[in-house]
Amino acid sequence: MSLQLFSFLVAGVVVLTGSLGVVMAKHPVHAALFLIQTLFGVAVEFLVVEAHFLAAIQVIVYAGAIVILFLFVIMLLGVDNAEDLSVEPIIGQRPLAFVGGAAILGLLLAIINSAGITGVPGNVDAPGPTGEVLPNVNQLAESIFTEQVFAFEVTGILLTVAVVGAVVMARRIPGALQPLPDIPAISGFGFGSTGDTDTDGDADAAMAAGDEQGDDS
Amino acid sequence: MTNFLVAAESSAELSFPVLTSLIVVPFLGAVLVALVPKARVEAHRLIALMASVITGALSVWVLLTFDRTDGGFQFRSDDPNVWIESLGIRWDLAVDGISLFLVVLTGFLFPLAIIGVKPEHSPKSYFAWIILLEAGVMGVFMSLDLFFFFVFFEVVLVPMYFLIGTWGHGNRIYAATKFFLFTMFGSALMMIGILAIVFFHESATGIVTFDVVALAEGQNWGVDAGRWIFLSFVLAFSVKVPVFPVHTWLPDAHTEAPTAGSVILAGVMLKLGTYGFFRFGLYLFPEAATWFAPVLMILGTVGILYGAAAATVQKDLKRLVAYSSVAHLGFIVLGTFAITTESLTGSVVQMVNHGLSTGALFFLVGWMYERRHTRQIAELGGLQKAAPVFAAMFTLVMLSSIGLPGLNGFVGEFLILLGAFVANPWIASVAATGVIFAAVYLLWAYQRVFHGKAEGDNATMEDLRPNELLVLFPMIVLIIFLGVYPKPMIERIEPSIEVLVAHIDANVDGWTEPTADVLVAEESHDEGEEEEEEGESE
Amino acid sequence: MLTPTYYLVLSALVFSIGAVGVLVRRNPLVMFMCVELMLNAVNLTFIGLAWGLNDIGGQVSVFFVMVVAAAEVVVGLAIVVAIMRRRDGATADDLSVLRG
Amino acid sequence: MVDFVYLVPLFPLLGFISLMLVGRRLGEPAAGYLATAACGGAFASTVVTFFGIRGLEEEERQVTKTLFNWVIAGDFGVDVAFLVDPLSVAMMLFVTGIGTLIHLYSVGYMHGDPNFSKFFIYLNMFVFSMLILVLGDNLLLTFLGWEGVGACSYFLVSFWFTEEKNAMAGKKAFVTNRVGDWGFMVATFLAFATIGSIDYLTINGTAAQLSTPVLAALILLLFVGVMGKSAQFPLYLWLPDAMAGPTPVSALIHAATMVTSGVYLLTRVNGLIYEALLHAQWVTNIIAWVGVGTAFFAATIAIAQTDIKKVLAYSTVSQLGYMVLAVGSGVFVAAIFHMITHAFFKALLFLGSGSVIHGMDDDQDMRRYGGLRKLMPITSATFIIGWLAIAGVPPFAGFWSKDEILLSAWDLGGLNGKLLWFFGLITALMTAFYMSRQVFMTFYGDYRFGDPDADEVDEAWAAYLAHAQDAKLEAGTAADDAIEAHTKAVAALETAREAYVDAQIELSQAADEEATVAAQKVVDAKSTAVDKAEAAEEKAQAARDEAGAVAKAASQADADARSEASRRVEPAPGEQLTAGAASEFVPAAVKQRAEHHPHESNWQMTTPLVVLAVLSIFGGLLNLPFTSDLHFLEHWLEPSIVFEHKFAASGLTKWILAIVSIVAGGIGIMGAVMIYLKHNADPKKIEKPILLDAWGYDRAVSAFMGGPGAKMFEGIAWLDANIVDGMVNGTGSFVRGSGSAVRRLQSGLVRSYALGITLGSVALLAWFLVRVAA
Repeated sequence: MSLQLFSFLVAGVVVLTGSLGVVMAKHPVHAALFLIQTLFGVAVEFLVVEAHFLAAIQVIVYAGAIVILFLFVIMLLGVDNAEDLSVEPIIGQRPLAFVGGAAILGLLLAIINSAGITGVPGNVDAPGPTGEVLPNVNQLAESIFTEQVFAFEVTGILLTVAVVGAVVMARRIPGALQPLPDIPAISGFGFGSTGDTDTDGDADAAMAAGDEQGDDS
Repeated sequence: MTNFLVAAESSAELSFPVLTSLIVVPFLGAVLVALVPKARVEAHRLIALMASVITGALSVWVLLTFDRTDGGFQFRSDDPNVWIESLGIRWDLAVDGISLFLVVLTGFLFPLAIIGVKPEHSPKSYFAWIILLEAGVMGVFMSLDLFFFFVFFEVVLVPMYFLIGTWGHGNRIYAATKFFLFTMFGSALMMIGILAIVFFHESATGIVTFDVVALAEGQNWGVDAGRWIFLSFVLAFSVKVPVFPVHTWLPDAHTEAPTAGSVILAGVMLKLGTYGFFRFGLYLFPEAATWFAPVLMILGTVGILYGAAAATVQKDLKRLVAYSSVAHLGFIVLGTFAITTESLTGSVVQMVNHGLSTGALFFLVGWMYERRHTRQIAELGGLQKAAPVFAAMFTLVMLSSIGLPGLNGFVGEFLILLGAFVANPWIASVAATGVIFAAVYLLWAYQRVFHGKAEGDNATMEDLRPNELLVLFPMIVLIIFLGVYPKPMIERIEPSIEVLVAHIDANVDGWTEPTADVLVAEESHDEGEEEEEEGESE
Repeated sequence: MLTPTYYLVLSALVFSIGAVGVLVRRNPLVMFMCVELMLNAVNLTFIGLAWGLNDIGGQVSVFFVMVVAAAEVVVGLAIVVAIMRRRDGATADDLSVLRG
Repeated sequence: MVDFVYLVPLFPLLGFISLMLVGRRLGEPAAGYLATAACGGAFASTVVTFFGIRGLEEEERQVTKTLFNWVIAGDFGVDVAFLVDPLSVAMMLFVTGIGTLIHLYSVGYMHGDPNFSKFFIYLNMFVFSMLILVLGDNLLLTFLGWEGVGACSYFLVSFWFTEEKNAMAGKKAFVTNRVGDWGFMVATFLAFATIGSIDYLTINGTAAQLSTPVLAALILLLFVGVMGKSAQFPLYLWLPDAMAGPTPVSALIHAATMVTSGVYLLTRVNGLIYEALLHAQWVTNIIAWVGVGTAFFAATIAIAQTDIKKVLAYSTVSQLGYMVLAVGSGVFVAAIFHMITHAFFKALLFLGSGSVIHGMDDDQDMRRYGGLRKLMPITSATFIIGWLAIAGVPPFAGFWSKDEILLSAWDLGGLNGKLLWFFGLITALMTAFYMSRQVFMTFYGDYRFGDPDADEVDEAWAAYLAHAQDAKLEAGTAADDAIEAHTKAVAALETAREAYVDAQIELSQAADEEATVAAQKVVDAKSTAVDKAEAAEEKAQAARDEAGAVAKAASQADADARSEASRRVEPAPGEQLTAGAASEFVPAAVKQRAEHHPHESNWQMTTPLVVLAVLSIFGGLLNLPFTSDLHFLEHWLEPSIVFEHKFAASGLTKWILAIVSIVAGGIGIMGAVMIYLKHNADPKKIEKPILLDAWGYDRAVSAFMGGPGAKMFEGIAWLDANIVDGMVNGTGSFVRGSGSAVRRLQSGLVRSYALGITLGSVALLAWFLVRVAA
């Protein structure tokens, strides 16, 4: 067992336990912490195949920025109350979710099995145009700023737009806040419903309420 | 005697793209109307009128320079502008005897529709839509490229949808939606048909083209495939015509449409379907057309009788005229699929004539509605006393619609029935009873509306105004002229019909045009002569 | 010997766990986290194959995925904030205004 | 000179156009004279053309004059071309000639009409169309004229359109004719399909080459057209109703010219009919029997009509039946001969009736006429000439032509021919009868316009009885009141007497003087009261007796009136019908009529009457049967008619038949004399209500069209709105319905959607896998 494989397996266990933790943690804060674990694990996996730059980005952007953002939101809104995972309001959702997840897993594995990756694993630090072997970061940079430069520019725009959008969305609207319309009933994906059955009347009322709200804002 | 209409110059020498202008001028007019600020009310109408009059003048110029001895496509650019090279889509316009008069009719009716009726509100968008519609209609009649044909065929829906939906009466939204959905439904299948024949052609010749002429000459599809694709085209056109039983959008659309909308709908837009039967039915699918001809002849005949019967009991005058359109268009369908030179010529003649007479009828009914604010026959009566000129005009147009010899309506109807009789005497004999019903429903309506004693508002109805007379006058002149002397029209149509029939003859095995027996008179009659038995001719 | 297949299997596992998480959890924030899990799973695939096929393109893709993920989180969280401000403690199931 | 034929239709056309442009400004009577001049010009041109044709060799007397190509498409080609031959010239002569006379007449007749000029627009247009019909060298051009005259007939019948009845009649005429036009059109198609041409010369020339079914179909389809235009059973319905139009119209269009165009058409295609006579006689038999049947049928109806124009209308139908019979017998000359003489005398009769109607304040009911001979001398004299002509009295025009038709029917031979002849003869008898009836009712007898007719007398009696009954009831009530009043008075007297007796008893028991005096006063007072009451009672009794007497008298008067009414007998024939005791109660209209003074018409109206009367007398000279040299018309028409008819019947038979028909006419006239002049029998025995109702046929057809026919149309409209459109709307609601069913899936739950996505991707992945594995 090479060091490479060993590192992969260790990090893999970290990733898997972390992701299971995200899914199973009742408390969102815990879930966020598990997410950090996972992301670190993934960063390690990146390192294993010598994607140094991406590993760094992974830690900085994901663990450093995104998860912190999650935690900020949790704190800011005080939505840190635990979720009761033993209850499932939508009938049939959970079993079907497991079936679907398992099916996806099985099918992906089957595809992986049948696909047969034929490339030569190795160092992506391939020789550059001048024949010298360039570091990973240089290669990445060259690709991004030459072939993919248009996409890169677009991502820049995307981020700007996203920031503006986020500001607009999260901006506090003057005046009293209107509560969201109360939706009394929840019905599943055609598998029956909980609570009282939804009727058109309710839906219309809800729509009407939504309209009013829109007018006010 | 007809030399004054002889082409002044050969179409090949044309340097000015006149056909393109026929589409571009109204289109630019529409854009211009849209750009002029809303406040300048009179400008919209003026611009629309100018654009349509220029278009009309250009179409008349096309008519005058048209070479009446040539049955092929004229004014066609030798090197059509390629639009999308890889798909073989080209801006390829031309007219022949079949489309010529429809183009002229379009150019003729639109200015009248713009002069004749003012919209009740929002004139700006109204005029913009109307002349945009003209551009679309012109495009349909002149495109030889299936792609552009289809685009124009769909484009015309939008202005008409808004004209009915915005400026219509009563139940206008329902009518507009019905109109739109019906026609969309039909043309959706046609699009598949178009793609199918293009692919068939491509797999046989390796050339991707939407050129109708190339496709029609190639006939690169099997018999069965051709029949199925023909059906998809026929469905699209049948809805547009409309052929029984997909006609029900028509009474609603006609009734609820504003007057100009009804005039254009009846005068021009219904012809998109019948024109389609010619160009994209008979010409493109000769085999399938001859194979389905009996069914379509029967449907046409059913349309004639059914439309007449339904018209008889209508209580709404405009709806009655709308149903009469169903009957008249039934004649055209019958003539188209009888596939004899006479009936095909008659069908084209009838297209033009129906546009004139029913267009005029819709004008009159519309003006009546403007004055009396009702179309209910029961609420009208005795109008002849108050409005004698109105009544006289109505009478003349009505008689043309009934098919009185000497007026234009008769010529087409007669040729259609004559040709159809040669092809199938029984169907033609049944269809000919339509002339009885036409008299029944129109005269009865006339009696209830114009005869009798006038009461209330009917007694004081205003007679025709000068501008209305101005609109009617050219129509009336044509109604009489084309009835008395239809030769200038027929002699331009016929060469193209002969080309079409020859095309069908060449492409369908075992089909020849049904023709009449010709007996020659003997010099003198001899009483004792043996009777010469002529074979059973029917 | 480490092969790209290992990466693919790990990716498949994480992806499935994330998918189940999205389906099962009701807290919108946690759902978001599960979506992040799935994205990371995809990133693992990219990285593994970039290595396996010796092509830098896979890494470039990961880079873009991260950018998009960041943008998505920013906007998504803004939406969650906007919703939560109007209704405290709402779960994903409470938000069914778009019901037909 | 033949080229003058172009002028013939041109004159009325110019008249039509100029009247249309300036007619209203010309006004009355200039517009009328302009129209008359236009028609007269056409007549003059026709005369010139006539001499032109006469100047040609007999073989060359069929000239085709082409104006321009009309409709040409494919193998079909037809010109606007005139066929000038003896037949068309003969027809044109009387169309324009009689037309001119009737134009002149109309100037007088339409005097004062607000639409005076419009009338002449239509009239000129009619003449133009009629000439096109006559001159057309092919079926289609004839059809143009055919429809043109139909349209003019429509305009003119509904000329006074404010009356619902007139409008209805105009429409009926047009629509019924359209049924016939269907036959005409299909015949044209058939001619083209089997002959390749629709001009008459070709059709007649190739008739021998046609197969029998085609020949039969061609003739019978044309005959359907003829049934419409020439008002043959079963399409004759429109003609009697068409009398709603102004009378000159009835004379010109519905008697002399337009209605004969069917017969003209059949004569035009005589080559076909001749062929049918030779090889398919059943076809001509159908024509002959329809003709004679119509003649007979219409004559029975004419017997009972009370409207002066209706009699003439049914008479026209009947006479047209004769002409059709002649055609069906193959004797075209007789048909044309009768057409011409009929045009003379029927136009005369119609114009005469118009003159009468004009003089009688637009009243058309013959029962109110009588004794007009002295009041309208010219009208009655000319009318009587017309009557003698139509009744078949020699030597008037009608006798010769009718006799020839009867002879031709007889000449067909066999039982068939004899039966045709017999029915024709009976019809002749009836014709003589009903025409005599009309003449006697109108011009003979007493002047009774101011007298009430039977209905009005009934009305008067009803009013009289009602009045008597009212009087009786009133008197009865008054008597009852008087009795009651008397009873009350008696009661009051009783009370007063009792009070007096009481007062006397009081007096007798009075204790002291003072009381006695007081009681005495009371007694006195009571005594006065009794006296008063007695007086009142007496008065009341007198009143009661009087009221009783009045009531009795009123009751008696009522009873008298009733018995009078019950004893009211129909006046003996010829005796003046009077209201008798009820004469005070006749309707006001009668009085109005009584104040009206019938007058002879103006010169514009009487001149045509005189001219036509002369023609009716001498019209027979056209074709006298005595020697071949006198067959002017026959010789004239020879070039137009395919073969020469030689009567098989011997000279003796001819004479016998002629005498028989004279006798039949005489019987008819004598019958009418007995009934309507001498009043030897009750006319009611002959004028059956069912005859007045035209055997109920018209009503049955109307009922059918208004009932099941309308129902069928309604049904189709219902079908359209509900089934056909219903399917369309059904498709719409199906889409909407399924949409709202599917809508439930759209729960709005993010996680449900996510599950959907998951399951979808599972399916996709599975599909990939299968594809890869396969």
